[in-house]
Amino acid sequence: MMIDPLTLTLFIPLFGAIGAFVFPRVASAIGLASVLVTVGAVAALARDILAQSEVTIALGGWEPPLGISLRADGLSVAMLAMTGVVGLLVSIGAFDSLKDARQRQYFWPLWLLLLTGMNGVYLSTDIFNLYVMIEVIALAAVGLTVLSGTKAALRAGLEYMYASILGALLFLLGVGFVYLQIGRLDFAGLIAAEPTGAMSAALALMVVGLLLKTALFPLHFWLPAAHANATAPASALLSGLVVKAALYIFLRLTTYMPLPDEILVTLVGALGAGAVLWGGIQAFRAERLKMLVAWSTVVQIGLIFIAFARAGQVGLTESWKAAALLILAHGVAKAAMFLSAGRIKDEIGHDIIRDLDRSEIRPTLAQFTFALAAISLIGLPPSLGFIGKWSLLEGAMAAGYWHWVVVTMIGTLMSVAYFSRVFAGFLRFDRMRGEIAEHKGWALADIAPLTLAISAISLGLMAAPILSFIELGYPFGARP
Amino acid sequence: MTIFLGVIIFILLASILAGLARVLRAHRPEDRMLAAQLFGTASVAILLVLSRMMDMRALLDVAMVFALLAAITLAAYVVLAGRRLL
Amino acid sequence: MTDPFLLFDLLLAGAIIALAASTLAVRDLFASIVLFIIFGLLSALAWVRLSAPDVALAEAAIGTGVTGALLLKTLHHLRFVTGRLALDTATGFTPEHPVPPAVLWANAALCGLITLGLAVAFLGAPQAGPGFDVLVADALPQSGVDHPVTAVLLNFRAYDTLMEVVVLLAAVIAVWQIERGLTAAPAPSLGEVWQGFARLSLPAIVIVGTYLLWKGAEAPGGAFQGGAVLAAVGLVLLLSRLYVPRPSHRAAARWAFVLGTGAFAAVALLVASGGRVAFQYPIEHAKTLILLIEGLVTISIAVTLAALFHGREPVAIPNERDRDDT
Amino acid sequence: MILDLLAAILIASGAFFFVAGTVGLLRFPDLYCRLHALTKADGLGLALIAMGLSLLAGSAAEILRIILIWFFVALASATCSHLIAAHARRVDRERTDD
Amino acid sequence: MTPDLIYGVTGIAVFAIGLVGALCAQDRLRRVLALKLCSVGAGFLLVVGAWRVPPASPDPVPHALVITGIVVMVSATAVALALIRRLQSLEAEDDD
Repeated sequence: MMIDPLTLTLFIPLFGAIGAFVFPRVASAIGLASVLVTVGAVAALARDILAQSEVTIALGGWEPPLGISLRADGLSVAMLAMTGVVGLLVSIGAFDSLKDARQRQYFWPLWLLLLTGMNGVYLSTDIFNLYVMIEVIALAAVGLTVLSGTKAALRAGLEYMYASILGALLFLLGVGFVYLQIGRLDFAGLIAAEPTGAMSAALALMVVGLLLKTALFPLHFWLPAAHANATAPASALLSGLVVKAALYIFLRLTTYMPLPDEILVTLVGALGAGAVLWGGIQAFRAERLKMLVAWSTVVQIGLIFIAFARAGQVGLTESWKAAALLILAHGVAKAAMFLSAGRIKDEIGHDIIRDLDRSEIRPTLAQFTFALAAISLIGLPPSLGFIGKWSLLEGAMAAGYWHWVVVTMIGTLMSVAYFSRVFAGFLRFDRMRGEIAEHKGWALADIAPLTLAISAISLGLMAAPILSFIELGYPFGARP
Repeated sequence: MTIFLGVIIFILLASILAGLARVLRAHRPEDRMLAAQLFGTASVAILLVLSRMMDMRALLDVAMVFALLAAITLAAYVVLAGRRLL
Repeated sequence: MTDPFLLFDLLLAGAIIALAASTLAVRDLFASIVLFIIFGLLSALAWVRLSAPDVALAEAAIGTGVTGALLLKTLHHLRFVTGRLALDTATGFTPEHPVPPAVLWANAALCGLITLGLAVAFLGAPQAGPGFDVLVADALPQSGVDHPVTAVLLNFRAYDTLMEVVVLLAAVIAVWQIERGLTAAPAPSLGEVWQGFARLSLPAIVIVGTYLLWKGAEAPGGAFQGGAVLAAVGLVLLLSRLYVPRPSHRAAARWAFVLGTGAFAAVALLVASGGRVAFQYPIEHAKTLILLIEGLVTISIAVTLAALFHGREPVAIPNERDRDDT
Repeated sequence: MILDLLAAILIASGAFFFVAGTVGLLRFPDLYCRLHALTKADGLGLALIAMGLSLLAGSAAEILRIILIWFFVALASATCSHLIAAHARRVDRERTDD
Repeated sequence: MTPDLIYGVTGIAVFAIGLVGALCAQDRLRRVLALKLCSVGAGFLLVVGAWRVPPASPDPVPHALVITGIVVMVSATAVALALIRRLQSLEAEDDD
C-alpha cells in the first residue's frame, strides 16, 4: 500500500534530517537525496491536486476540531513546489560551495528540519499547529543564520531569535484568545466565528506576531543583518523561503478572519509603502552587496503587503493572486540573487559595492545571474515579478487607488536605481589597469543560481497556467 | 475543615513571600539562595494541603518534583558559583 | 459561605505579578534569575489551583527547573568563563546605549494600553466557554489510554507532539553548532555530604521519573514530565562531574537525540502504510504503541535536555578548524 | 471527629513553625543564624503538616507517598543548607584572606 | 471572583510585563527572561480557558497545548542562551 504524497512531503525531510544528523560523514548525500525525493512527493501531490483540486487528510483518523487535518490546495502546492525547487537548487549550490566540514555537517540537518517546518506550514489547517511549525522554522533558521560563526552573524542571529520568539509568543497568545472565544483551533472554526472583542484581540495579536516574523516595516529591524551575514546558501534559504512561510500564514489567516476595518487594511498597506520607501533608501545607501540584497527583501515584502492591502476588501481575488505571484516570484529571484552574490563574494574576496569595479576578477556568469534576478525583482517583462506587479497595478488602477500605484512606481524606480549601482560595478572596467580575468574557475555552484534566475524570468511566460493552478481548491475565500 | 485549610495555605504563602522580601534585600548572594530553601519546603507543604483540599492525589507527584527541583537548582548554583570570583 | 481559596488565590496572583515585574526590574542578574525561578514555581502553584496538574508538573520540571539551571549556567559563563568579571554583565547593566526614560515610559504606556485592551477582550470572552470536553470524552475509549491529556498529546494531536520533539531536536543541533569549540570552567568538588546526597537521590530521581512516565497512561504525568525529571539526573551527573562527555560519546548522543523523533515518526508512517492515515494507531495496539513511543521519547527528552544544559558538542582537541573562519 | 481535631491541631502548629521560621529569617542578624532558623523550623513545620494530613488521608498508599515526600524534602533541605553554609564559609574565608 | 478571572488577568499582566521587558531590556539575558515571562503569560490564558467550575474536570486539550508550549520554549531558550554564551566569548577574546 502506498503512503499518500501529502504525508510523505512532511516525513521525507524529517527522516532526511535525522539521517543527516546521525551520519555526519554522508550528510550531504543524504540531504540532497531527501530534498530530491521531497520534490518528487510534491510533484505527485501536484498531480493529485490537478485531478481533484484539493486533498485533505485527518491525521490519526481524528476529524477536526479534535484532531488536526492536513489540507493541500492549489496555493499550498504552489508554495510547496516553490520551496522544494528553490530548496533543491540551493542544496545543489550548497553541496558545492560549503567547504568547511563542520558547516556542511550542520547545514544539512538544519536545512532539512527547516524544510519540514515550511512544508508543515503550507499544509496545516490548525492555528496551534502553525505555532509549533513556526517555532521549528525559527530554531532551524537561527541555526542556519549563525552557521558562519562570525561575530556579526551571531549578533544578527540573536536579534533574529528575539524577534522570532516574540512573534511566535504573540501568535500563541492570539491562539489562546481564539480558544477562549470559540473553543476550537481549526480553520473551519475561524471561518464560522462571529467577530467579537476576543476574536479581534486574537487577530490583532496573531497579525502583529506574523508581521514581526515577516519583517514588515517598521518591524524589519532584525532582517537585513541576519540575511546579509549568513553564508550564501543560508541567506538564499532565509530570504527566499523562510520569510514566505509567515507571509503565507498571514494570507491564509486574513482570508479566513478578514480584518474588521477598512482603516486597518489601509494601515497594512501604508506600512508596506513605508517598507518600499525606507527599504529602497537603505538599499541605495548599503555598502555591501549582500546588505543591499537583504534590504531589497524588505522592499519586496512591503510590495507584497501593498497587494494585501488592495485585497483587503472581500471578493478581490485578483489582488490575492497578485500577492501570491509576488511571493513566488520573490522566492525564486531572491534565492538566485543571494546565491550569485555569494559566488561574487567568493570569487572576488569581498562584497563592497564601491570596489566591485576595482577587482581583477570578474565572475561574469555570477554577475549575469545577478542581473537576471534583478530583472525579476525590479519587475521588467517578461519575468514573473513583472506579472505580479502588473496585476497589482491593474487592480489598483481599476479600483482607483492611485496612491498605491504611485508608491509601486516609486518603488520600482528606486529598485532600478539601487541595482544600477551594482551593475555599474559589474560593467566598468576603466578603473583597472591590469589584466582582468573572468573567474577563478567554474563551479557547480554557478549552475544553481543561473537556473533559478532563468526560471524567475521564464515563469513569467507561464503565468496563466500558474494563476489557474493557484486557484484550485478555492484558497481565496469561501467556495462558490 | 476546608476553610481552616484555606487559612493555613494563605499563612504558608504569606510566610514565603515575607521571607522572600527579606532575602532579596540582602547583600550576599548566599542569602538569596535561602529563598530556594524556604520555597522548597513551604511550597511542598502548600501542595500537600492543596491535594487534600482539591481532592487531587496527583498533586503529591507535583510536590515530589518540587522537592527534587529545589535541591538540584541549589546544587547547580553552588557548583556554578563555586569558582572563585575573579 | 465564602470561598476558602479566594484569599489564597488573590495573594498568589498578586505575588506572581510582583515577581514578574521585579524579575525585570532588579539590577542584579543573579537575583533576577532567582526571582524568575520562584515566579515559575508560583505559576505552577497557580496552575494547580486551575486543576492543571500536568501543566504544573511540566512547568515546574522543564519551564522552571531545567530553564533555571540553564540560566544559572549562562550567568556563570558570562561572569567567569570568559576569563574576566565584566562588571556590566555581572550587574546585568549594559551602559552602551542606555534607553532614554521617555522611550521606556512610552513603551510601558503602549504595553499598558495593549494590556487594557487584552483584559477587556478577556473579560468579554465567554467564561468557561465552549471547548473540546465532549469531543475528548467521546473519543477517549478509542485512544488506548485513560488519561485525557496523554490521549490528546499522543493520539488526538500526536502530530503537534511529534513536531514539538522536532523542535527539541532542532534546538540541540543548533546549540551544538553554535557552541563548537567553547571551553568549560572547572568545577569544584562539592564534598562528602553532597556525594552522599547524590548517591541517595539519583536512584530516587530515576524512580520518580520512570514512575511519572508509567503513570502518564491513566493519571497526570507522561513523557515530558518524566523526561524532564530524568534530565535532572543528567544535570546532577554533569554538575558533580560524575559523567564527563567525551568526543567518542558523540555518536551515541546523536542516536539518543533522534531516538524519540525517529521512533515517533516511524510508527506514524508504519501505521500509514497499512491502509490507514498517519498516526492512526490500530485500536487493539494503541496502548502498546503509545507506551513504546512515550518510553523512547522520554529517553530522548532526558538526554536532549541534559545536552542542552551541557551545551557544546564534545570535540576532541580544539584546533584551527574548529575556530571561526572569520 | 477527634481525628479531625488532632489533624487540625497538628497542621496549625505546623503552620505556626513556618511562621516562626520566617520571623527568624526576618530578625536574625547573620546568614548562619538565619539558615539555622529557617531549616529547623520549616523542617519541623513540614513534618507536622505531613503528619496532620496523613491522619486525614484516605488510603495507606497516600500516607506512604506523603511520608516519602517528607523524607525527601528533609534530605534535600539538609543537604542544601549544608551546601549553602559551606559555600558561604568558603566565600567568607576568601574574603578575609584578601 | 472565580479563579479563572483572577488568574486570567494575572496572565495578561504577566504577558504585558514580559512584553515591556522584551522591548526595553538592555541586557541580553534579561531579554530572554522577559520572553519567558511572555510564554508563561500565554500559558496562563490557555489554562484559564480550560478551567471549568469544579467538580467538572477541565478541558484537557489546552493543557496538552501548554505542555507543548513549555517544551518549545525551553528549546528556544536554550538556543538563545547558547548564542549569548558564544557571543560573550567572542567579544571577550576581541577585547583582550
